[in-house]
Amino acid sequence: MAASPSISIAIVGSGGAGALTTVNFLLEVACAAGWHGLFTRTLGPQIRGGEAAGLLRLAVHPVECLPDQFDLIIGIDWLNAHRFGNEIKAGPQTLVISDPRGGEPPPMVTQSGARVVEVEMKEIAKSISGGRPNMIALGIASRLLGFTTEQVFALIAKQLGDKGTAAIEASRAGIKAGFEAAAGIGFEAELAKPVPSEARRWLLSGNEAAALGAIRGGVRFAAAYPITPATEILEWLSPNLTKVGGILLQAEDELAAINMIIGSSYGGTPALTATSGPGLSLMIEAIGLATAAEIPIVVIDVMRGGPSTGIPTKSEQTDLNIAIYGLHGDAPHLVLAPQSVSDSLFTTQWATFLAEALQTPAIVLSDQFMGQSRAAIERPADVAFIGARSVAANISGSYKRYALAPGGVSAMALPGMPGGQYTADGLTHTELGIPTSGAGDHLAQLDKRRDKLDRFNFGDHWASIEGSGDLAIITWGSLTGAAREAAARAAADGVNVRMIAPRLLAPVQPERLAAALEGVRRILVVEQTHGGQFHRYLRAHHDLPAPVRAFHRPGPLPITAGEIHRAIIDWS
Amino acid sequence: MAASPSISIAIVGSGGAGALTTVNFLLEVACAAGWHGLFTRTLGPQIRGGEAAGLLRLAVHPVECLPDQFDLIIGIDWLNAHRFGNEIKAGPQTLVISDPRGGEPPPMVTQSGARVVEVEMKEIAKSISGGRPNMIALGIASRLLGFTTEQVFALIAKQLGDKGTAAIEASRAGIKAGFEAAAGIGFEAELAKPVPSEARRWLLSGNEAAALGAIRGGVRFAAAYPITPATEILEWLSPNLTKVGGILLQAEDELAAINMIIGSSYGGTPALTATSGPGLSLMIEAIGLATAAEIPIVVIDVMRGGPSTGIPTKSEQTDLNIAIYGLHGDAPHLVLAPQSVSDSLFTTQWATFLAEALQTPAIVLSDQFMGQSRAAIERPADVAFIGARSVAANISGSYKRYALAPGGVSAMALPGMPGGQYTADGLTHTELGIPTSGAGDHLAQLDKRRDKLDRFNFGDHWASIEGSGDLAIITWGSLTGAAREAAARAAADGVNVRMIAPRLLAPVQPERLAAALEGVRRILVVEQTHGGQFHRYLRAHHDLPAPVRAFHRPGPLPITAGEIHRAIIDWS
Amino acid sequence: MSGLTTRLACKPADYKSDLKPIWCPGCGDYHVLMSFTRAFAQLGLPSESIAVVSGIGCSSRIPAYTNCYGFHGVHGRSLALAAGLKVTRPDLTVVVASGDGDGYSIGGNHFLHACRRNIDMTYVVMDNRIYGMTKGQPSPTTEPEFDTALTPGGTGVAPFHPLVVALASGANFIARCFSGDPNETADVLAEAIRHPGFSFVEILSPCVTFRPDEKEWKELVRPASVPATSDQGKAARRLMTDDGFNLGILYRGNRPPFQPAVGARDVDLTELEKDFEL
Amino acid sequence: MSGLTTRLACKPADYKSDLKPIWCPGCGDYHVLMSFTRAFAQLGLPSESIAVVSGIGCSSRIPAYTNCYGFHGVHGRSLALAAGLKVTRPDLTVVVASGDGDGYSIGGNHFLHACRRNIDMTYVVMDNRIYGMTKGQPSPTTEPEFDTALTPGGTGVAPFHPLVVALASGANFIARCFSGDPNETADVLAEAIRHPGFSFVEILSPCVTFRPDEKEWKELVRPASVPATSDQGKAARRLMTDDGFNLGILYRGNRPPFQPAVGARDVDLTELEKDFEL
Ligand SMILES: Cc1ncc(C[n+]2csc(CCOP(=O)(O)OP(=O)(O)O)c2C)c(N)n1
Ligand SMILES: Cc1ncc(C[n+]2csc(CCOP(=O)(O)OP(=O)(O)O)c2C)c(N)n1
Ligand code: SF4
Ligand code: SF4
Ligand SMILES: [Mg+2]
Ligand SMILES: [Mg+2]
Repeated sequence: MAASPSISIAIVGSGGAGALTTVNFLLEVACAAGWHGLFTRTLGPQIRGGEAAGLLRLAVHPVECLPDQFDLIIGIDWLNAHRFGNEIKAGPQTLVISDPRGGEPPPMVTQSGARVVEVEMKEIAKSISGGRPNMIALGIASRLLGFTTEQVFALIAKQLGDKGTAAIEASRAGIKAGFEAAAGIGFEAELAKPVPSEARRWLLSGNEAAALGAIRGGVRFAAAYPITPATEILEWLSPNLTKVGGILLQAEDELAAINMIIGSSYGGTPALTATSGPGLSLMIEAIGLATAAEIPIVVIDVMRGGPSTGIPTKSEQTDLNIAIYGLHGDAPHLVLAPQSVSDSLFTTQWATFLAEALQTPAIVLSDQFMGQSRAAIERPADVAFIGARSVAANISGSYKRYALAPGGVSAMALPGMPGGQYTADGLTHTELGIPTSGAGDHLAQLDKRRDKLDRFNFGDHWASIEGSGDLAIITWGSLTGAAREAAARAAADGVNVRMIAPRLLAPVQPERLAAALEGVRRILVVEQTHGGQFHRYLRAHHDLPAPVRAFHRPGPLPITAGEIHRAIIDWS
Repeated sequence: MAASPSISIAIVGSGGAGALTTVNFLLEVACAAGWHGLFTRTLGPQIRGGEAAGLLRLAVHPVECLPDQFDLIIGIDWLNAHRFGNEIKAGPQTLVISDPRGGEPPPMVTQSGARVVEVEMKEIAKSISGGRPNMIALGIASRLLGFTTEQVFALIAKQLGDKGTAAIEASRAGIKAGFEAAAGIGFEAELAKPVPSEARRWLLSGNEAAALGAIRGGVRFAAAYPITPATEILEWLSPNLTKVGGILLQAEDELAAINMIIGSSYGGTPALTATSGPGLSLMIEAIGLATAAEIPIVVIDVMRGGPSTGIPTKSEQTDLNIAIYGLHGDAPHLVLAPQSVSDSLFTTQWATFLAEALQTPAIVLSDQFMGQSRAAIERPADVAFIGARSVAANISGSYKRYALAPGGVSAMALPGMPGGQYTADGLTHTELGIPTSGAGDHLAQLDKRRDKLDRFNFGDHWASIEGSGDLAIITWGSLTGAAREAAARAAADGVNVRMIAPRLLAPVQPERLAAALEGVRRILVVEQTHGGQFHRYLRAHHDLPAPVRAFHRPGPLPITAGEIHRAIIDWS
Repeated sequence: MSGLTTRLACKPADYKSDLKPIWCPGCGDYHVLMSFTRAFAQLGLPSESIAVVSGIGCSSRIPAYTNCYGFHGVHGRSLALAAGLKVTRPDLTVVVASGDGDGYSIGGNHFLHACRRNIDMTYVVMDNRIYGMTKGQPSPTTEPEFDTALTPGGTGVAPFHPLVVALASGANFIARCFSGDPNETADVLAEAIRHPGFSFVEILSPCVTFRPDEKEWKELVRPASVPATSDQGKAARRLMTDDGFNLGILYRGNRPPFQPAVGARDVDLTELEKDFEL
Repeated sequence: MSGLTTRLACKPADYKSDLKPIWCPGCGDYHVLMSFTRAFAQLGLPSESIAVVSGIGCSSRIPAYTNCYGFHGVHGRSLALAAGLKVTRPDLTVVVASGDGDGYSIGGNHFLHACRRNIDMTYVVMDNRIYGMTKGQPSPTTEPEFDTALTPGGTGVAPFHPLVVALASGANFIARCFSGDPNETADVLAEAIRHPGFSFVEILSPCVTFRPDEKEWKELVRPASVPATSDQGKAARRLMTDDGFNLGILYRGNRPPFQPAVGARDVDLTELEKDFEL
């Protein structure tokens, strides 16, 4: 069998079995050897000790989505693994390594026709002083994937360096035993050789990438209220903001967090908070204030399953509506969505830049899948999008904070500037910022705030547009990777597909989308919602020039390239 | 000149001048004599002592909108009256009574070509012991409108009964002096004779009507956090709930208010809160909880100018987006909008009924104009919409709170019922209410909550549909009255117009709207927003079968029948 | 507390559901659950007459582990939800369960106002001085130097005094317990439920996963050396200066509970229309 | 307080804007405004170095009536907004203005946490024991029997003790003033602004429109009979038992203010990438 450009491995275990550590090691070994990879964790509801699985896809190219099914599944044990339901798909080509003392493999494995090979990982581990079954699994997986013990040992030395020689020795022995145990096991799949590249590569999560993007864009203050799956953004920012002269403040709740960043930004320091659906709900009132008072802020919403508390640890795209339409009154603002772990950096940086340039809130819609997956990526280029707010200079005469400037953006005085004193206000105000209920002022300021968004030239970054087929997929966010892969597969089938994924969701870009859709004869809208929010949003603002099919379903299972591919083929 | 079916009067004064009292008296006198009327106050930002104007339209039929311009304007004084801007339109047919010692009439008057007659109201009042200029104005207006002193005196006796004879005497003397002062003033307009009617009539505000509707629908608990222009709902409810065995609790904030009503309803007591945009924003998270946990609640949002604090005392329809789309996750729920002061009763009652029947939140979108105007209406009929929640009975075996019943509605156990113990939860749950992150359960419960709304037969109340022309106006809420009047005027011009005003905004009724639009060749969408929220909403969910024009503008000025009429004529 | 009409021969097990807690092995909250069921059994309350209301957090998962009616609401709002429930259903016994994050951080305002309002319910805060569920961020009771990923090197912010806040806001029954002593805790809970009006019980409940240091609490706690006072001034001073490890009922006042009279509901609604009639 | 570097010959008028207040004639808030400008003049602060932050209410309208930088935010959130401003701009003098509704009802949680956090700012609550702007509903400091349209016959709920709440939450400077004495109030405000860390000044400021009875306050207020204490226990007892009319600085502690060190910003961002490199 020919070497494959991508191979997928899942390692399953109950709490404390170390499945996630094992997968992380595998990823790092592969990356050190030049491959790319994407690592997604999936966990039970328990804080500690629940079932856990690590899903890993390795490839010769950057990986942006999970596979349709796995080539190799290792069950260190299967306690509660049935809870993963269909999350870890197996098929007749799948090799399953199972510890016979680890309970019954779940139906998703046994009913798949997969080949199951039993290895007594626990028993083998017992025979090693300090041995742990997950190191046996690491050894097995490494050998099956074609890594050498040296490669794995090098990583162990690096990662466990501070744990002492006994720990390292035990791990090495375990890995070695795993290599031996794997000796007789046939594994058809083979990963193609890595493509040599000069690019510097990083290994990070979408949440980390977004946080770095914010700092690159100019953010120097963050207010934090923890919430799954956004917390890592805040946790990464805390020490790193300090390094660059910034500050993170833990807030008592999201109402405080959002107001804190408004205060910071009012004072001239670009500011951010990160949250998920329930927290975004609580921020809505003050995001409206920032819109009316024209204070730039960045709010990252790492979406999870909804509604309400929903499924905190799983991904969905169902906060689109609230992000776009959630504010009371007419309150245009920016909504952007990164398209991959890597793009989380760019999009968050761009969002920060745009918020500052347009003096308005930017909501960045990331999601649990993108935010919490770790991926090997090529170091994103340094781009010039660094917050450039129009700040008032040499103020003389009466300062008009909300002057009706041509582009709609008026220069902002910062506290401390003599002569710039004004009161920022959520009340309808005059150009001077004085409260009014005059129809003329109200309309003028509404126009101003709309126009500054509508007339801004967002350039080509507004969307990823790929291919030129007459069947267009319109999708967004973390589904972009799966859609891209689906388009590639369709191309292999001879179906030429165009993919359009807006990175800028609001303000809408009707001319640009119309241009991107030119010549299209079928439009497939793909999103991960129950209600088809994105589809409705497109209809509301665009005259879609061809028949539309909406393919959408809710979480918690990620939408795969396979599903999208099928939707394409079914309509071809 | 022939008697007119409607006449409009505005009385303007600065704080304490009593302009609003005068207009209220006029309204009551007219109503006692059999006319209908609508009374709208317009105030400056001051809590006390600011400029004030009372706008009154009297007619032989129920009145649901303000006039394009006023027949009679009385300026007790004109201090700060320029702040009303274009709110009080005058024209060459307008008669203006102005006190020469009350300052200059504002440009809206002087530039209109109106006939200005000076009357020294203050001086006349001074000549009367305890005399007040507004009583002179009352006398003038009463005579010009054709009321007799007896009619006015009767009201004064009723209204000022408890103020003592001196006060009554002073008022009577003032009114009489006003009558005399008006003797020589020609006033062309004349109100047609009232149409005799057996109907019992009420005089009340939309806020009061909504509150009564809620009680009629079964509400017995309200949580209150004051906010303009919704406070009167809560203030009316407080003593009146007590009378019917209910309770109102003042909450510390809107976050508490919304959770209080969820608690009440969970316990089996239908519950309501009322707020405006900023408060609704704060309620969003918990409305999502009520959606997921299937707890019926009613939230009245009396819309005001937005975004943010906006213009608290003026009307707009700009909370449509947040009401429909504001929740995170996929969270279908009910959104309804009353169409007049009178309809506020019916729609709120129906909303309460629907919330209870469908076990979901209902948001009722009223607005400042409807909520705070006082109107004479015919007593609304008692309708059968009284909250009928499906409550579990004779529970045996394991109780499934979220059972997948055919209609999507499952019987609800109430605390106290043996065997019904369950935990209501905002986490994704099984039929039993147990938290889960299973894809199957998630989808099943999302389907359940969507289907119970989509499959319910809402009947004919979903919209007001009037006329059969091939030009359709689609509008909603308090603009219905103005649209109806515009349609009537267009009919008088020979243009046959159809008016469609959905009372049920969510869930959408695509088949019903399609049927209502049958044969239509032009669609005029009318709404009071800056961004065209309603138009976008229609586009998102309906295939509108004809070319559409969107006529929308923000507040604070109400959209008049004249404006809509012009939009019709321009397109005919 | 209400619903005391029926007394049965009740066992703690009657108040436990079959659901397996998601808690970590060794978590203090297991003992709190035990105290709940023991207190309910002690009081002989029919389980269907009890409502356990909570927010979000490890501690807030407790309702579903009881066999009572439960409400697992949104983060920080349990007291408000419970207020709406109790005033309309005074026949129920309402117990509100929270954590130091849920109750003192995001939920702080409702805490103030629940104390002030003095509706008859029992408020239990399982204080582990950490956000357990979100994996270890500091709460308002976390020591200033406690190191976390979100606040490397500590917050630098001193914890506040929830018991004094309760007193200042009007709470009438204030107690502190330790989860490690479920019998004593059950007794205090039972007493709190019996107390008419709002009762507040802080339970020190270790988070073994993110605060393994809290296993030492069992060495630090002690019964308060003086009996509960009913003098507000004294209580203020005492609670303000205690070290957080004195256990027992610490303050007990006698403000009457707030319960609006609920009148008859089968009245003629047309009465209400009188005001409007022309 | 910061921004003390420049001292000029300042007059109160330098700190007043031209905007005419929307307040009712006779409202206590006019005097509060006067005290603000006098305090600023006393301190000789450049008006552009002061930020006055508020929420929503009659009292919260004050920023625009000063000639300082102002923020009239949303209802109840001024302290949070001010926190974000002050930690990033420690050079500014930040004064937060609120009312009893804005600050104690909807804003109660931020009050707790601002006291706890102890960021250097001055918090002024104009307490008129009523919601003025929304025309007369009770606030957390309204007397239980005070009759309003929303609560006919009174709320039946006792007011709480904001000063004790502040103390329990960690406030380090606690004072009470009466708007009717703008000189004394200005002095206390100046002292509060000078105080490092969070300072809390409650100003009794009558609402002549909805609480005409409050005109009598001038007969009831008196300077506290004892000087400010720095003993928390003593302060707790004293504040818990006072009748709400003792004026002056009542508690003054010496907890250091919270101000995260702000480092240099012109650093090489590629430093941050190291963690990610393969
Ligand atoms: C609005 C909102 N913000 C944040 C969260 C995330 N969250 C869940 S539990 C929790 C903290 C819980 O801490 P605590 O109350 O101390 O409970 P513990 O887990 O320690 O028992 C947070 C912040 C949420 N669910 N909702
Ligand atoms: C979220 C929100 N809820 C309610 C309101 C309405 N509101 C405006 S001011 C106010 C109360 C103000 O009371 P207080 O702070 O005591 O100020 P005062 O007017 O008495 O000075 C309320 C409830 C609002 N603006 N925003
Ligand atoms: S994380 Fe802590 S609080 Fe949560 S269950 Fe585990 S031990 Fe208990
Ligand atoms: S209503 Fe009261 S608080 Fe508001 S301005 Fe008037 S007197 Fe002052
Ligand atoms: Mg905790
Ligand atoms: Mg007040």
